[in-house]
Amino acid sequence: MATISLNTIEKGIDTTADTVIRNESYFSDLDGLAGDGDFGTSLATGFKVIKKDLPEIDKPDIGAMLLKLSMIVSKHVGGSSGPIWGTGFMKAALPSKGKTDLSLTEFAAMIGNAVDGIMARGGAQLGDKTLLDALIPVSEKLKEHAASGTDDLSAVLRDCAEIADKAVDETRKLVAHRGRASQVGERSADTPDPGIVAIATILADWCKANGVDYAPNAAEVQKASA
Amino acid sequence: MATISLNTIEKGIDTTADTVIRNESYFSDLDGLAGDGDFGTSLATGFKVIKKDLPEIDKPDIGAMLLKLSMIVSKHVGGSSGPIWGTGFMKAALPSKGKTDLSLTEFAAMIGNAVDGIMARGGAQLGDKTLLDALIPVSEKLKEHAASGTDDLSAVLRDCAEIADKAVDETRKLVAHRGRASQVGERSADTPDPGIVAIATILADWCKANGVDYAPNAAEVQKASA
Amino acid sequence: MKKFVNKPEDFVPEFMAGVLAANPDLLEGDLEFQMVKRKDRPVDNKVSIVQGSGSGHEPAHVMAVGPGMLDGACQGPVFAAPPVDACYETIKALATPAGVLVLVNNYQGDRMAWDTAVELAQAEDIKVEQFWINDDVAVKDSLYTVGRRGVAGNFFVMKACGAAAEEGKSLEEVMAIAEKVNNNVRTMGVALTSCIPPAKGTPIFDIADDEMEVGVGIHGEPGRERAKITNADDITKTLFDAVADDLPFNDGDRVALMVNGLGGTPPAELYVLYNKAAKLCEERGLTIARNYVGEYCTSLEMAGASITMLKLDADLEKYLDAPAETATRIF
Amino acid sequence: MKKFVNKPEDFVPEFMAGVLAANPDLLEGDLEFQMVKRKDRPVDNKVSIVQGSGSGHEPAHVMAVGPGMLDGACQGPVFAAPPVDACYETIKALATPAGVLVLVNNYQGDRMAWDTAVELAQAEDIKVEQFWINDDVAVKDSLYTVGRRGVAGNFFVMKACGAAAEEGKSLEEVMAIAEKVNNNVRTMGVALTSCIPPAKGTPIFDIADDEMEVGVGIHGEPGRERAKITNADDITKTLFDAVADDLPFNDGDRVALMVNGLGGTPPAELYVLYNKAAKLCEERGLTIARNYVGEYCTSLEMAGASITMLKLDADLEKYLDAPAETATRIF
Ligand SMILES: Nc1ncnc2c1ncn2[C@@H]1O[C@H](COP(=O)(O)OP(=O)(O)O)[C@@H](O)[C@H]1O
Ligand SMILES: Nc1ncnc2c1ncn2[C@@H]1O[C@H](COP(=O)(O)OP(=O)(O)O)[C@@H](O)[C@H]1O
Ligand SMILES: [Mg+2]
Ligand SMILES: [Mg+2]
Ligand SMILES: [Mg+2]
Ligand SMILES: [Mg+2]
Repeated sequence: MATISLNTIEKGIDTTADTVIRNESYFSDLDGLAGDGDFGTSLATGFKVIKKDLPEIDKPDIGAMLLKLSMIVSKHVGGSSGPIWGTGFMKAALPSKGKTDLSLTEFAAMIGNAVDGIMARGGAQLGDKTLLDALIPVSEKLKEHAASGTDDLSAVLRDCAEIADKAVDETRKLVAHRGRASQVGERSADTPDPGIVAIATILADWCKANGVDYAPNAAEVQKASA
Repeated sequence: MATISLNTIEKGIDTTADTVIRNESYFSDLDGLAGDGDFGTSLATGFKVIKKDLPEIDKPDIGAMLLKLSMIVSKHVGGSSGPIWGTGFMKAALPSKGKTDLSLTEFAAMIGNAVDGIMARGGAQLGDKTLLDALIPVSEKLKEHAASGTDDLSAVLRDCAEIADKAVDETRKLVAHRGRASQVGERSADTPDPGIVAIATILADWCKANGVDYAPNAAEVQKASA
Repeated sequence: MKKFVNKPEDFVPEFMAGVLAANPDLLEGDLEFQMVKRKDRPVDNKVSIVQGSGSGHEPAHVMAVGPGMLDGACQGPVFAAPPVDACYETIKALATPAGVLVLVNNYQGDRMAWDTAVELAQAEDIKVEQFWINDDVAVKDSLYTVGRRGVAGNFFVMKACGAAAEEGKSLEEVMAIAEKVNNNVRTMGVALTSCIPPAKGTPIFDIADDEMEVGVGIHGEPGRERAKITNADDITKTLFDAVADDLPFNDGDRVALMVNGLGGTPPAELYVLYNKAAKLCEERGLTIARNYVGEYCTSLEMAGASITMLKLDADLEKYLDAPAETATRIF
Repeated sequence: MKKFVNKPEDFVPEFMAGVLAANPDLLEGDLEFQMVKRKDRPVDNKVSIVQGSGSGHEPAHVMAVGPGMLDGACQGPVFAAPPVDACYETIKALATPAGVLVLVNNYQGDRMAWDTAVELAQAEDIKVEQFWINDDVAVKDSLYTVGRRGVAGNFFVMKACGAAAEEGKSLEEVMAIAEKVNNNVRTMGVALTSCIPPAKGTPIFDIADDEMEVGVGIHGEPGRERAKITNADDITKTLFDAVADDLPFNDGDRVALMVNGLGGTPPAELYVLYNKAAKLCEERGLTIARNYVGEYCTSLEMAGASITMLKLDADLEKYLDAPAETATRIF
């Protein structure tokens, strides 16, 4: 059965750091449309530290590595993204404690735990126009694939990237209910949510890094992915 | 030798009350030209009480009567006029304590003491464009007449009224250095000082009340005297 | 900008440096984390009370540190939650075997930051709990918030918990007291003007010369209505009735009454409001056991005020009466 | 008008009623004379300290009444001297065989009113003396004044005299202490905005969005110059140097340092100023023995601040350290 190794996850994190750092000003610009324009900078500040520290940090197991990343994010990322992404990493760390390889079922459970943690942390639901509108369907898709017993991880990744990509356009018309963008009420309709764009871009970049062929549809994801 | 009785002074105070009460709004209007427009109201508030209480208050001697009036003025007159007129009455009261009749010399000394008290209280000098510009020459003229030994009190009163009347026009061009009018600096030039107008009007009305023939010159005094 | 500011980004660290400089015997701090703590705390046998939220509400929060009040506090940027690491380091700095109680004003940003920090600390076996304060009756839910907002009633939660902790109460007992105060305290505010966050440089909302925002939040969030300014007595009655009807407070109750200035309103005006509020208490048969008039929870230089009322029992009254000391003092 | 006011003419009696209502155990008053006094004073063997001046400077003057501070005070209308009879009744209400000391801020209106009242009282054999406070270094003479103005330094004269009187010092001894404080205290202020007296309804002076009035008086009197607003550190240095050079204060001196808010400036900004002022003290080798940051002498809702510094000796330091209590309090 196909497993996902510590090393694969580490490379995924590194790719994520590249995505976030490259899009520092673009993600902030997107946040500026309806929010307070700090999303790109906040996230990049944390991922610059991750990019630098990742090679050196102790990695006895996946959980330990993710917990360390959680601490870095909590320490260096401001705004809502600090608690949200920090919580994501922390909650992902718990079920992967002591493990250096994850089955797809375990990986899906890990992501599911992170998603639950983010929902509990910020109180957002599906449809509130936050990154959860990408993460929740991705998490469901992962569970589905895990249940099917598939070994084709490339197909799984492609599916996830596609679902997140779709969420950008599907949520564009919604009004934000959480985070600073919620303060402008109706004015947030017709702007893409930067958090969803970020998730979709990260997944698109993961496809590329892993040789999986996927061309994003949403204009913002096309622009943001390498 | 001619003396000035308690009764004469009491009648003079009563006449003064009529003058002040009648001119309540006019004196305030004059204060409004360069000051804060409260002079007429402040003074009238006190003299309404005097008008009402004067017949009833204990009058064992001139000093006692004036001290009582001083208390009424201090209690009821606001702004600078409270301390100034209150001090005038109080300082007049001291040398007339125990007396029911005053020689002209004693009367002049009493007024002189009031003037000194007002100068000490407010720090104003001759030429600062305050009621002292009327009171100081009046006080000097009284001393002059007293020294001459005259018995013609009507002539003395006429002289005093004339001197105060002249002060209105002589000081018109000056800039006020004391009281609220001093805050507008140059803007106070070309307006008459309401305190000087009041003193001149009171003296003009005393002339009339005592059958002394005097027609005031200054436009404001003409308007204000009965 | 009619403010005393150097570089806007230095505003918070500089005012905090001023607070530390003015209280060298009482306080020490770690400005890397915008944190201030009692010099003589933590101690093993006492629950630590901590708090932290956006800046611009002084004396809340770092200026409320002192014996009988907070053991420590950290601040975020003006009107923004403190970063998770500041919250985490504050918990760690005040950690004791007796435990740490974090009093969180109920705003989404603050809740998320403290939630995360508390979990991080718990993961390291630090004994810590949090309690959410939500005394603002103005709106059930609003921008920035998840449920009712925590505003000036905050002071009473800190005061009672601070006194209870000083008495040696356990973490669970102190939490129960926080809950009792929160259940019995209500606040509503009104803004006459907006305020200017230094980094923004412009007012956070527009308001006409003859308008007021009734039920305003301490970050300028909209309240119940935008109305014409009326006289002080009418405004007091509007705030007071909203507060008094909400619990409700009943004839015969003993209460603590606070008139809190939002930053730009001078002392004399607050006493005009207190004068009316005290009469309204009397009309309802409420006895004012203790009163508070001044600045407890501000919104930068906003002109405005809030009224807070706490229903007392013998316990709470004892805790309010207990001695306390903070960075804010007169003499 | 962005103010909490009912009828403008009721503003002063209503805020005073609020002060009395908020301090039923400490104070009693006679609102006919806009007077407030300690409930437990006068007593035969203690000198009474009283003060009175225009309203709009709260907590000065009626809110400074309490043990170790004033025994009584009366207020005039906003920015206008109290009437003579209020002064007289205040002296009479606090008269004791030990005597009454009236601390008068040096303005012509206040001086005339108290002068007259003191003479009236002396004529009735009441033992009473007055002392004129003039700590403002901004201008030697100005509108409204006869010589330098009395401003926030007032607090230190009240505090030291209050403590000395409490100690049982004689009227002559307390006067000597007033003189010592006044000789050693200096203040300068700056205004960023004007203020609106309720009865006037409009600002007392015009000032552009980028301007400040350096050396402003507490009734908005012009100061040394109308300048462009600079940053907090520069403004602090301007005020501080004017104060520190005037006495002058010397290397090695122990001082009390006050940053006083004029009414519309929030606590955080005052601590930004204190942070810089404390550094300037250090540069001059001055040791801050005691500090004061808050509102002590306001100008209605004016945005602005003043810096006051008092050169200490062992005696004055003891008097500042002595316990005191007023209507203004935190808990
Ligand atoms: N309560 C929440 N739960 C989950 N995601 C959220 C929440 N609030 C905001 N977000 C996500 O965070 C993004 C904004 O992040 P950031 O700009 O750092 O936060 P802030 O809104 O505090 O400025 C949004 O685009 C949204 O996707
Ligand atoms: N220091 C002073 N000494 C003598 N008279 C004064 C003084 N200041 C003002 N006055 C007189 O008082 C009059 C104004 O009185 P009033 O309006 O009651 O006082 P204020 O100037 O305080 O409003 C002036 O016209 C002037 O004649
Ligand atoms: Mg943002
Ligand atoms: Mg933000
Ligand atoms: Mg006048
Ligand atoms: Mg006047």
